[in-house]
Amino acid sequence: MPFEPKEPQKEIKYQETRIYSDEELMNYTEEELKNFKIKHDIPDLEELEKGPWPSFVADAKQEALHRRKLADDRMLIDRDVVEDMLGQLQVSFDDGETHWKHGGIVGVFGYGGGVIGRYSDLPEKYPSIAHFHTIRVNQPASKFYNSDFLRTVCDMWEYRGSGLMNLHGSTGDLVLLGTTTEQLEPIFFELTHVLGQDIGGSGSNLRTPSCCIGKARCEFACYDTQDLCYELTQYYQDELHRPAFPYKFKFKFDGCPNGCVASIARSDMSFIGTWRDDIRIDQDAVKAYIAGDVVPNGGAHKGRDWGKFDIQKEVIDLCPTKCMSLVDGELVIDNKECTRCMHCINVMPKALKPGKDTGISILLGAKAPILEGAQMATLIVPFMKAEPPYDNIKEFIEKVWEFWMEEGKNRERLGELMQRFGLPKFLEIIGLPPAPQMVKTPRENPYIFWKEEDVPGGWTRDIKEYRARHKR
Amino acid sequence: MPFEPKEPQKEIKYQETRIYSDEELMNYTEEELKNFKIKHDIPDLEELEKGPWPSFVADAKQEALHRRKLADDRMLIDRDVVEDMLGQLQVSFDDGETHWKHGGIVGVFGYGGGVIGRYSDLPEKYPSIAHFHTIRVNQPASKFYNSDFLRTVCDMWEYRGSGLMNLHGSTGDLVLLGTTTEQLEPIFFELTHVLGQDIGGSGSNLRTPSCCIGKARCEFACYDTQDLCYELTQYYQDELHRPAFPYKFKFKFDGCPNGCVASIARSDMSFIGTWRDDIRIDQDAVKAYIAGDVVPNGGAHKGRDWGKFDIQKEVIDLCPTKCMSLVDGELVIDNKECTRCMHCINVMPKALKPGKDTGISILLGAKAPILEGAQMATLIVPFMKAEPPYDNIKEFIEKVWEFWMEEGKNRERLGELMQRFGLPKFLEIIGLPPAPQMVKTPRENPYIFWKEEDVPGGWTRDIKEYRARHKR
Amino acid sequence: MALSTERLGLYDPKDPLKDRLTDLGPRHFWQYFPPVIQNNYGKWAYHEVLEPGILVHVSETGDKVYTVRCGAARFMTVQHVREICDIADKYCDGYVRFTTRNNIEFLVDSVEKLEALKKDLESRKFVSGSYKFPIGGTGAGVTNIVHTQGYVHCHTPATDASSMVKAVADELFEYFQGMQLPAKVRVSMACCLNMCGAVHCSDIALLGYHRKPPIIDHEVIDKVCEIPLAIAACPVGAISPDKTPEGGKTVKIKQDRCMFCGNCYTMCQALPLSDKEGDGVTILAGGKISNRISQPKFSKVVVPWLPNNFPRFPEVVENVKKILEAYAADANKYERLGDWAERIGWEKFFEKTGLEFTEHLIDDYRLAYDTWRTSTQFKFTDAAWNVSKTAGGIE
Amino acid sequence: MALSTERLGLYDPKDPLKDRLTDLGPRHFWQYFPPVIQNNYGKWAYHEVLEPGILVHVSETGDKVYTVRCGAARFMTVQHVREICDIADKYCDGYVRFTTRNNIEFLVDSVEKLEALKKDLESRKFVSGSYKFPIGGTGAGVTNIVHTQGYVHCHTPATDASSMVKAVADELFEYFQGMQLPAKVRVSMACCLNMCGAVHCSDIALLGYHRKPPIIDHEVIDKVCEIPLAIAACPVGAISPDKTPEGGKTVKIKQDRCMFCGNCYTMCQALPLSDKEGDGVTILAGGKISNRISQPKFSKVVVPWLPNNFPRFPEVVENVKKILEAYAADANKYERLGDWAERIGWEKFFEKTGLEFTEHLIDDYRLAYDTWRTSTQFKFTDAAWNVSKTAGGIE
Repeated sequence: MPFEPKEPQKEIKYQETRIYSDEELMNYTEEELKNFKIKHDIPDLEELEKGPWPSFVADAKQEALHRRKLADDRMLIDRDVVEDMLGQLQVSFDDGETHWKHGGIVGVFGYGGGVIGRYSDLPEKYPSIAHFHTIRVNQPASKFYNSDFLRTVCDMWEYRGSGLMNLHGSTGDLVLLGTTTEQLEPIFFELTHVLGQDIGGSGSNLRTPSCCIGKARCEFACYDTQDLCYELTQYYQDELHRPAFPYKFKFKFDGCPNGCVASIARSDMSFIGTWRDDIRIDQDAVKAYIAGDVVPNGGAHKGRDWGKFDIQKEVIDLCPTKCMSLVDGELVIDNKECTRCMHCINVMPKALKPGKDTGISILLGAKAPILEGAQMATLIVPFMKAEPPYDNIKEFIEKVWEFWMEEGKNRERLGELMQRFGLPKFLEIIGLPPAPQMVKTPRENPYIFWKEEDVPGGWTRDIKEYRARHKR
Repeated sequence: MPFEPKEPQKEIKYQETRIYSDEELMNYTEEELKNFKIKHDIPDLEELEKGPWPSFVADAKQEALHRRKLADDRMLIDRDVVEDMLGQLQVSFDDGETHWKHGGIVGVFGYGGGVIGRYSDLPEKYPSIAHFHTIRVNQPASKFYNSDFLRTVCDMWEYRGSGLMNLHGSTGDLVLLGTTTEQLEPIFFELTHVLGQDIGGSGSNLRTPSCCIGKARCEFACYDTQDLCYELTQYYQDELHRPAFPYKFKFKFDGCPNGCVASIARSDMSFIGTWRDDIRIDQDAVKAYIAGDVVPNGGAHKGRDWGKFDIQKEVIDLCPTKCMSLVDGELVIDNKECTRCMHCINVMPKALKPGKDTGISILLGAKAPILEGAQMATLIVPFMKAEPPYDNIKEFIEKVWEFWMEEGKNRERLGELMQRFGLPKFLEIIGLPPAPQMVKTPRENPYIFWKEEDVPGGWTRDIKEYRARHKR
Repeated sequence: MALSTERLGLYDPKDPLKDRLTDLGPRHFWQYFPPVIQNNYGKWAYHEVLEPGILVHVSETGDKVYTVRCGAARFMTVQHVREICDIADKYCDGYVRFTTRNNIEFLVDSVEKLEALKKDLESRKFVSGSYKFPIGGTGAGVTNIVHTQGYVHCHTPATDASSMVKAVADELFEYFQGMQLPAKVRVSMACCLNMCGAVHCSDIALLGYHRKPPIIDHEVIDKVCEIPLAIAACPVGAISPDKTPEGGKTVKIKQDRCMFCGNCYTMCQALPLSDKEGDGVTILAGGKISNRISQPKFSKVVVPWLPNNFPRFPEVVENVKKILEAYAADANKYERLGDWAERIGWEKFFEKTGLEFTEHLIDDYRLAYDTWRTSTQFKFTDAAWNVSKTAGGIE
Repeated sequence: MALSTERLGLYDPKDPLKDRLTDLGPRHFWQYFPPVIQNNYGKWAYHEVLEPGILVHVSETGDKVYTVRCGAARFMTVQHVREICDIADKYCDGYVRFTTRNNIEFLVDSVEKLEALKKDLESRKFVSGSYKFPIGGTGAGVTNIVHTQGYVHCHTPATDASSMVKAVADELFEYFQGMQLPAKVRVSMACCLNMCGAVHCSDIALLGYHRKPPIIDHEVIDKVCEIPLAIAACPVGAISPDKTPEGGKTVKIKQDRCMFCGNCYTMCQALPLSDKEGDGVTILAGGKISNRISQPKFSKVVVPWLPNNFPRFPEVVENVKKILEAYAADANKYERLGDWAERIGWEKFFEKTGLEFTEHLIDDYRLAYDTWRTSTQFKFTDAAWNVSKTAGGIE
């Protein structure tokens, strides 16, 4: 069922948008490239051109040569940016220290994020990268593109920037690496007007959400990860572009507990697909696996001979809750004991499917080590239906944000705030009852912080009354 | 092989030591006891005389009646102590609060522990228990007695105390509950002179060590728990009687990892028997278990029909490291993968025995919740031979004490000090190299506190040198 | 030499050091081992629990020793001990021993003596009808409930020990005299957080618990306590110096920081915190000391508070039975209570026992984060639907 | 509409708000789904990895989509992206996508196109000989190494990312193009503790690490930083206010409290801490994100520090291979690296990998106690004999 975009999507045809002619694009020969030496001495980097893995140095030298042979007026920032970047990288190896330094605040008008300032601390030696800022371009959900879009970005970025990119940044954005302060606004206008495309988040705001491939090409997905990701990214554009939070806040959308977009490890609010009815079983397909007609785990272990598929050893015995059994050739699952770990489904995708009555679990508080230590997201909402327009999800988000914005200290992530307040207090504030699903085990220490109103007679007591019963 | 006591043991014959005649001992009839009412109204306590479990109230009333019928000069403390104790207990139920209160410091000359002060906070209502102190009597290792010893203690304790005892106290002592300050020294002299017996520890000193039944009557014991317990109790009498520690320190001696004296949960230094060679297997006995000729686990599960013994399901599959297998009817154990958890040995005591090359593991730092939270002892010395005179063990003890006495704050247990310093620092100070056996997992956070001397170039650096490479 | 009967016995107050014997330590254990034990010390080959409370140990030499284990209240009068001695003299050449969990053990070296001893013990009852020496406490059952002093003899308890243990042991008596549980169930009881009975690693632990901050006895605090010691006693720094209206030294307490651990009262008698309405019983479960199959683990709080309903503690008994019966019905052979709860998942523990999971059970002390569930591995129970509905997840 | 070529394009600096379009958000995903995806959205039935890097997904409708996954350096120039577009146009109607771990995926809907696409991709190499689009990264192998900017574009790194990843990926290339491991091995790399690449839950994690406290640039600190912010930045309170000789505002640092996390430098550029000799690489292992079989878990530090030996990091490569090869030789099918280490015991992990267990690996940060081994369940290894001998346990 097709989904509708917020606004009609501007059609992009590279033939209409392009800057460079075909000749300009292919302005060097293989031979030239083979003998091409950049203006700086980069012995260590040249060592990295060898080896089977795609060499980022070899790739950079292509662009360096390409810029060398473009006419002056065919690039608005310094021709030598790539060569200077490589030169500075070599010096970094020699010094064993980076040569990028803090920058001032850069950005586009009306936005507090999306552009990261970068300045070289060797501007004299590498003038072209004295200013070498990063622009984060909010990627389409699950990073599907077409060549019209990408070729247009390339022409724009070679013309107005270094031609260097990251596909993709850690949080999911398409990253444009290195342009001058002057070109920030023009690039923003090209992105919004020509590409109908906005920039991502950075700083104390909602960062660019990202999702797994979901129902686009995965049989395990329990909800429309792309649609929820797109909807929340659009609905919270203000929170994304205008930092008003104590610190960064990340959404990530995993279609199932396999967690291919790592939401449980990398997002303050982690959405993970789940189901509340029974795993669907195709008994014939199960028999096919047992008989060896279908390769287990989609052939992911083909590289080694593990012997004949053994459903007992490989599936039933590995089930963490031992809720599966073979009863005269039929696979039986005691679903109320199943914790939806995905193993059996992963091993026999042709035979087993998640249930139909699906939704999401919401976990809170993941973050990397800085500052108090790494955290993984904690299970808070066991099950929530996930259907457009997702009002129940938005309501929950806003309740959590309200608390975090109220109580969060400067640069205090949600997970750290939850630790500072304690899980019981946090639940009370966002109005949720406690459930054993939220903990691995109940507390092991007996230090319970009772509230005065919960203790009959309260805490105001008179010593005389006590002494009447107990002599000193 | 018989062990030798420190000094020759004074022979105790009740016929020589006794105070009370047979008539005095049996000075009431069942009938009298049945109709006996103590002088206080104790309805709740009388409710506790019913029910199958031995009623401490019924027992107390026996002693109360016995004291009622003893002549005045046949008890040096108040006749009514037991009745007053019961009366006060009833009032405690009514008030929902204890009626014992803090006491001043009590003890015997030259000792700083072994006697605990106890005072009633209703001295007018229950004068006999205004002073009702406790004396801890250091029990013989593994609590074997004979009637000569016990009858002598009873006569002494009924004559000079309340006649109420605990067999035994939480740390292991034989506890005498309730006597007056005046009788403390006389009792100490009776104990030492007549019974050749010392009192235990209390306060900031070495507390009374205790051990499991060991080789006296257990086929699993890996070392002489009684002998080590006795040796260290004697060797450290000064530390036991004269508090010089930051807080209490407890030894407990478990003969094997089953831990029947709970050393891993209740002692600052926990000694647990282990072995470093192979588990001894009697294959015929194994077959006997498989055939059902021998009841598994010594019949400990007889109360329920668990079906025929299944060595695969009950032993091999439950081995935590899966290092056991049945190879054409013979039980095979891959001992280098065995963690000596005792399960297989517990289930087939006739067939499996710990190795012969035995010793102890030493774990440090267990304690109850107060103050920082409960701790269990941490594995520090994987294997130590345990043979008289145990010099290697004493040396290790004194290294740990030296550190704890040096660095421990007031009332800071060893386990809390280990947490405050951190395990790496603690190991360094007591001169032990780290080993993975000491941790469940290596650290998950990357926050390593490097030492300056371990980092080439040290930590004194010049900003000018840095700025020479990196422009501001 | 006879016990003295003079008022001060052998002690001469005028010369306290005279004839003073010190540093004797305990009597040597070997002398109290019956011959069958001395002869087979270190030679025992295997054992068998013949029936609840009756063990036989067989030595490599072929010798056998039969042990009859009896329950005991731990609190004993000299009359009860004398009766034990009568039995020991009659059947065991005067020898008797006590176990770590305060059971009594009589050892005999023949089946004849064993039968006679058993018949004798079963006949002995207090006039009120309760057994004096109930035989049991072995194997996969509930043995003696280790406990502390309580109101009988302690100044800092939040409940009474002897009465609670009597009440619970009466109700679990069938489990003391049976071996029908999946594995042994260690029940322990401590009357406050000092936990002299170290209940923090028991299958089922009963714990006295205060719920009100201390009352400050301003009038005498500076006389009976070292104020800095009282201040330093608080693990959460809730106590700080203060002045009385008359200018005397005292302390003030941030009540909402207090977690009622009672350490301040242990250090200073002018800070009493016991209270009829506030004090009560916390139940923990799932702890384990042995290294058998799984590593030792702490008990977990599963019932935050129950009233001190003296003398029979009906609510405590009811909840202990709920836990025990759910465990007995569902755990595998050899599976301890804590391992069972972890295998089925604590959400299922609360579902099967019918205990309510309240916010008090969620850790908010020092190492709290490690107890949070950072996984989607959970089983749906009513508790999960309840929180999902409140969050707007389902209708 | 064409991309503009004027210097400031459509932007009018004199009227910045004119024609400004904001809050557009990303382009809608649906338009970039190739037809075979649009037609089968939500209908996929199952998949199979035909060979390393080649997937087929089969829909309920019977449609099939073949996916060719190629490794990528994440760092790409417009030339490389244009070449990707050429391939996409030639075989995939212009469609292409990227995975979460920065692999490139070309989707075709027929076996013919698949074969042609494969042959084409295999032929494309940089002039230096390295593959442009190596096919692989699926199933039980090592897929693309997620990594961060490093010296290429970051101001707080303790190492370089692109070079380390190139070096390690070259050495592990057989595992990228093979599926012979017991389970997938996620390798990730981050150039400092900020861990933009979230390596804290990877099978093998490579982490840039400082080992020297910051140098204080007294001269400018008060001009370029908010001193209170710098002070508050330190998680262990090692930074406190100070005065310069001239009376200016600055800070002082308790060096032995510092754990080199670099957060102060992130907040204040006058506190640089990078250093040629001090900085290096920490290796962690055993982390996991998925909930499959076991719950997600953090990576554990297994090698405290290795030198920044640019550009090929031989020591890092050597240690990564030790871990990977020990795992490959010993783990069960489906068993992730962390589960394998837990099953055999971390003492056996260090024995089998030959890595040295140093004191740095023992946690001494906030939740340290929970990592201590409170059990006698351990396996004897040389490390155990070493500490036993030192303690006087054995000769």
